[in-house]
Amino acid sequence: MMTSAWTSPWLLPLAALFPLLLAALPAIPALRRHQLHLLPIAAIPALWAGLFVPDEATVTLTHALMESTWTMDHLGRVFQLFTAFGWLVAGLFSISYLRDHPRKGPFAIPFLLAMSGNLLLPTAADAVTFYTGFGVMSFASWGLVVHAGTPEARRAGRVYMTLVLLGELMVFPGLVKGTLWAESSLLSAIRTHWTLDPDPRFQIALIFFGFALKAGLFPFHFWLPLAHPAAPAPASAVLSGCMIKAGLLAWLRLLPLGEFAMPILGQTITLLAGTSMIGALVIGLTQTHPKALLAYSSLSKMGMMMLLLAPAMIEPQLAPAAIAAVLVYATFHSLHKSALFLGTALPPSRGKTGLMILLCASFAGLPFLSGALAKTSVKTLLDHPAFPNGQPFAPLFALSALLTLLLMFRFLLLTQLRPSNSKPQAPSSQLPAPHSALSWTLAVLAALLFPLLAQHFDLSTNPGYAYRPVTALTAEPALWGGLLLIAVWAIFKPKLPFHIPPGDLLNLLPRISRPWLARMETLLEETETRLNGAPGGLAYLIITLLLVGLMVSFSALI
Amino acid sequence: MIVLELLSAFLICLGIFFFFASAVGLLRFPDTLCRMHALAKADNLALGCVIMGAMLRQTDLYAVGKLLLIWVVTLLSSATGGFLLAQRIRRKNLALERDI
Amino acid sequence: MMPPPWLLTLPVVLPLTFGILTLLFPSDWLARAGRHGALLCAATVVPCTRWIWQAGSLHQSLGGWVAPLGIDLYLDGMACLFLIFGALMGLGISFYAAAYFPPSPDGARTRNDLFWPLWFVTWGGINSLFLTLDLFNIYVTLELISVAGVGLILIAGTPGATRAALQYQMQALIAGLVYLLGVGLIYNVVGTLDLQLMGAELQPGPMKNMGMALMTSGILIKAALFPMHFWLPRAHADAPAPVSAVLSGLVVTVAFVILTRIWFAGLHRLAPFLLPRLLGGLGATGILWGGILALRQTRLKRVLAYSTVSQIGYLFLVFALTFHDAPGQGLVWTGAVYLAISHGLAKGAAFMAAGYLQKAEGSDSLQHLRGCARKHPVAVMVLAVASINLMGLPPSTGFIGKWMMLKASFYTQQWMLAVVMLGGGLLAAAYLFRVFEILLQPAETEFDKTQSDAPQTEKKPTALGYSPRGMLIPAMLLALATLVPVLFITAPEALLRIGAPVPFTDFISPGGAP
Amino acid sequence: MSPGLVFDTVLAFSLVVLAVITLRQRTPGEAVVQLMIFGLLLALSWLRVDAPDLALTEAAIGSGVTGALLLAALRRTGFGKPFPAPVSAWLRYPVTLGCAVLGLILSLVVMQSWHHPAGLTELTRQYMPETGTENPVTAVILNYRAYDTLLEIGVLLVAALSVYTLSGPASGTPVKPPGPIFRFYMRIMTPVFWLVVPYMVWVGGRAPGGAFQAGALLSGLGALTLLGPSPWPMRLRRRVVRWGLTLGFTLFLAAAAWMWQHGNFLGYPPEQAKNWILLIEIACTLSIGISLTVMFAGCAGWLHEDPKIAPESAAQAPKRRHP
Repeated sequence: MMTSAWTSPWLLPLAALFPLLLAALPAIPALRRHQLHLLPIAAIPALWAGLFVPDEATVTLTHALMESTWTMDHLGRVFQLFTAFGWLVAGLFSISYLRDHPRKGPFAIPFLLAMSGNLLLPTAADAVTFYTGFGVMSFASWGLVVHAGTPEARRAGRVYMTLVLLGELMVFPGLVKGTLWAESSLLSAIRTHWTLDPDPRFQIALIFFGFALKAGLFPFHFWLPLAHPAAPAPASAVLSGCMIKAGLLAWLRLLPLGEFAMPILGQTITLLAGTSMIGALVIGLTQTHPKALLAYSSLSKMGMMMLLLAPAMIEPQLAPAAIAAVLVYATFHSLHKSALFLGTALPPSRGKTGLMILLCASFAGLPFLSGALAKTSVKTLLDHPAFPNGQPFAPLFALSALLTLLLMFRFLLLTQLRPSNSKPQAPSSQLPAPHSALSWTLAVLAALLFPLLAQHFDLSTNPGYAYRPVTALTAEPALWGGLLLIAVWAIFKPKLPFHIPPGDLLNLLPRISRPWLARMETLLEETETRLNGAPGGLAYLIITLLLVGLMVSFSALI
Repeated sequence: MIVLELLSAFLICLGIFFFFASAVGLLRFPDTLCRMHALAKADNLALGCVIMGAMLRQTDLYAVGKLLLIWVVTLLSSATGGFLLAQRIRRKNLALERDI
Repeated sequence: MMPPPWLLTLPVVLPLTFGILTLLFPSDWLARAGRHGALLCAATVVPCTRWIWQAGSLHQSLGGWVAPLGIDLYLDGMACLFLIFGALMGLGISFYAAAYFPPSPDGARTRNDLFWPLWFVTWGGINSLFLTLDLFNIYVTLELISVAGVGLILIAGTPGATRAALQYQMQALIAGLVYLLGVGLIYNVVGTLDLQLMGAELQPGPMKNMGMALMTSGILIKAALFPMHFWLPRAHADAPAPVSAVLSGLVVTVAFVILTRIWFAGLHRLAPFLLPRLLGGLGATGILWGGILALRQTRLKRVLAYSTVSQIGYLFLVFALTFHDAPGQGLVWTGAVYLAISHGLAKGAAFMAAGYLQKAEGSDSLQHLRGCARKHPVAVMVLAVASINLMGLPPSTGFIGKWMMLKASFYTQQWMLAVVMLGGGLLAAAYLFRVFEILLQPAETEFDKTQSDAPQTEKKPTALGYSPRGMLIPAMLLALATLVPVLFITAPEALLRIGAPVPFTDFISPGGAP
Repeated sequence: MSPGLVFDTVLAFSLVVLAVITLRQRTPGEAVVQLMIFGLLLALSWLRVDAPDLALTEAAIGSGVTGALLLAALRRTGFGKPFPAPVSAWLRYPVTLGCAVLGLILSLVVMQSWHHPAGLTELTRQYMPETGTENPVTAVILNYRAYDTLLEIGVLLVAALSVYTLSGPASGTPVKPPGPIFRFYMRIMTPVFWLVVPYMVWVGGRAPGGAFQAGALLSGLGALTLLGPSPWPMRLRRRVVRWGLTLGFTLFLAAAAWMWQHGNFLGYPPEQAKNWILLIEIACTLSIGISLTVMFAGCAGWLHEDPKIAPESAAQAPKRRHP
């Protein structure tokens, strides 16, 4: 590619900041009516940059953010492309979806801000920029979660915010400590300098779990099933399709994968991710809200990706293969989830039902569709000669595939086959508005054409990766078992034995601590009121005595 | 000279005695009007004695004049102040109040 | 190159002059005079910055009497940076106040008119404090600022404000006297009031140490460090909004600047290692204490006032994190300066937005402000930008300051401080998001008038009596100013290094990037 | 034990006792009277350490003016009303103990390592010829450390303004017409004040005296006039009062800035220094006197600000009704 203004590395920061710039435009009254049209436009430069800026293109802004650095590499490109695409599609979709909504402004601005933050991530090469993007994205998407303003949305927002903050709290010191020892804030430097740190385990754990909150790892996952049903469909699409992958990107950039072995962390993650992968599917099956169901599916898939990374922590040799597999799976998942979430908001029609079935089949990994491709990449990793104990993993993945199939079936039941059950938050008109139709078609096309895209963008770095339809058909016990189960279900229509409300674990949280906390707060407030009077004077006297005593005794010692 | 010194010392001692007496009066007298009496004693008599004693020790006429001025001004102020206080007490009918 | 004789005194003289002029001008000129005066006063920073950029730090002796006998003003990078900060705040506050205080209908002077002279005198005093090196002069100027602060709070005219002003006055008196006692002891030993000359004599002694302890103790009340913060919430919350911005944004920062000066001029060499721990511990407690109490407030300005209590705590961590000859203390100090400046700007902007909401809605009770984001989106945006700073989130200057301090706490292995710093950020986020959740609530369905705990007036709107745009634009600009250094972070850092009181060495090896 | 030491000990002891007594009064009125006595004793102790300037200032401002201001303020709130909430015993004892310990440490430290200040006395003397004054205190106040004094004058101005902000529409009771004796007193004392005030200003160049003492005296005259048969200062135009208030500060500031042309802020050329100092002293005396008088009037509730001034809350825009 020739280097020109169109492929200049400066496009990387500019593309990420473009949505931020557009976010200021609704301040102009004339533009306020058309602010939704800004949403898809905002993602175009990033898509362009992902397509045309060459590898190794680097730009450093010396004065900004303590030497902000941006680099394009393969990993970044893949993330940049599916992220930008996800935002583009969701933006396009929202034009008609929110056209008659009274709260356009409160949607467009957080949407653009979150987009800007998310688009910063793939090409950000230093810790400060990365953390900035992550923070902007996380906090701005609070606005998306609470957009509906209902009590459920507010509760979801509170839970989301708590977890985001906890995540930031863990990530921040981890990054700072990393830069301390790397003597540079470049992510690559941090990644390679963990060994210099006398005790890196703690920081690595901080970084891992900090980003795991965003990615919805098992004990911290409950914000997702609360947030997705509450948020508008395009917001759910980007939350699940793009933003949830940010944690993944952070791990790939920061964790010393392939540098040294971290057996304890690796085993912990295996355990948690395994629980996440299977548990989310089980709970997801009991959901009645299609978007909550999809949220659990996302949780399961994120758990799966973590499960793919965990062996690489135990066995550094595996890292390249694991990363390649995760990359394929992440892209696949992003494209599908965007399309699925947007699909829930479309009014029912015959064409839509067909496409939805196709999409679900693909997502469930039925042969000859893009899901099969993603699944094969996982299998290739499991077959890797260095994989320590691949065999116990295989049944787990098979179980996951089976449950996914069931889950997708249930999703179809909830949305398409039994439309009375579905509660799409659709606009008043029954015909799909042109923007949503176009956007959804784009999303579905991209999801179904994933194999072509993967080939074009060189995702097949995994040497063992191949598209093997025949094996898929024959050697898939999960597939056949799943279809069998579906058939049984279709015939007997059993009632679900139980229903777990979204946000499972959160509902179990004990409320015993509440009165205790309240009492402590009251005590604190009483003390504060007292401090305002004479006891404040006493406090001051004590401090002065302490100061004087310390200083004078020190001088007497010398 | 000796006579002047002795006289001056005597006057100052006398003044101090009156100061003491008026202090005792200020503390012991029952109400404000009586206390005012004690105060006036201090201002007029005690201060007067002390100032006269001090005047006898001065060689500079200028300083004597200043001392005299101090006494005169104090007399004036104390008289006026006492009057105002008494007037206030009378107006407010507070003559029997035990404290200021 | 000779510096012009007015270089360091003009930033003091010009605000004082405008203080006099605004007292003498007729009432209907005041808003305009305030705005133009602010522009002129802020412009005095330009020659100072130019000078320091070209020729480095500068001493100027007042009256031609050199330091031990007379008073020295000293311009170094820190002073210059804080002067710029003061100029920004001054511009914002003046323009805001010009829109905030309604013009009196018939041109008669009102109590509000006294804002201008008091504010300009405060500004002059603050500039003087940034520049002075003289211990006694610090005392006089602190008194000037405090007395003016009392008058400024009283402008509100409510009984609550009067009580708050009285308390403010009492703490100022006590703090001033304790400080003065310390100055006296030090003067007896050292025989000079000049900070730098005093710092040159490093031998600890009972008298000198006692003096230092008393001076520190006096400044601690002024800075409202926990548990000496008790006067702050009322004073800052009950004052009119521009005054809250002055007190919370500028005046508290000044106390910190003075303590930094004294600290690095020699206190840190005289002090036992427990003293920085004590200050750091109090700061840490203050962070948590202020944060938790801010969570429980029912009025927006109270939340912001307690947030100030919390944020001051961060500044005092710098004393725990720098110790004599430790590497990286320059970095910590830079971080603290960034935090102080970003907090000042953000808190100023936040109080301005709160004042706007209070005016527009008739009360700053949170219950009352429920769902007002729809009506006043810009004010809420201002609050949001300021909140980014208060929480220490990227891309704000506060974030960079926190980053630097966190790094130092890791290096010096003061884990507790790191935990508290992070916990303080969490608390800040908690109390601010609580506010936003209330402001952003879509409909007033849950609005219950009986629950509102602030007095409400039930008059029909006739004329606004204030200019929304005039209030919100300065607030927005101040809030955005906190984000600007992030884009040009090398400039303030280079400025700070000029004549810095601390050595700038990096943690592990010299020359590494921060 | 020399008589001087005995006297000092008694003085120090009575200061402490008086302070405690002042603190233990039940009503503000009594406390103010005790405070004034305390101020007089304090002035005496300044005299004992050879600081007649400070003694004068302490007597005039610390005891006299402050007492008058407090008494005037009590006119509005009531002399005999007891203090609202007495401090409970469990607090009083630790506070007393803490103060005692602090005082003990302070006195131990001071007694142990006090040496005659290595201060600037020599330097002050050395440069006296260039200052244009013969009184070292005036030299320090208006020459070496004139910047501090400039700001102090600012403090007074600001304090007067603060009293202005405090004086709301609620005014105190009007002054009752004074009796013939008071009128007579006024007639005699007014010329005396007019004589003494300029003397104080003028003497400041050589001996204890100067703007602060003279200003305090002037405010005494002001207070008398306010109490007298024709309180003409109250009838002055507000603008005139404002000019008077700022006069000292303005002139001082202008003089300081004027010296920029000689190369130094506040650096009077030695040959003109005397004139400048005198000019500044006169202006400051007037302003100090006026501002203290204004405070007196304000504390007594006699400053009638425009009754139209409403407190902040009422000046706000009316609340709009929520739907």
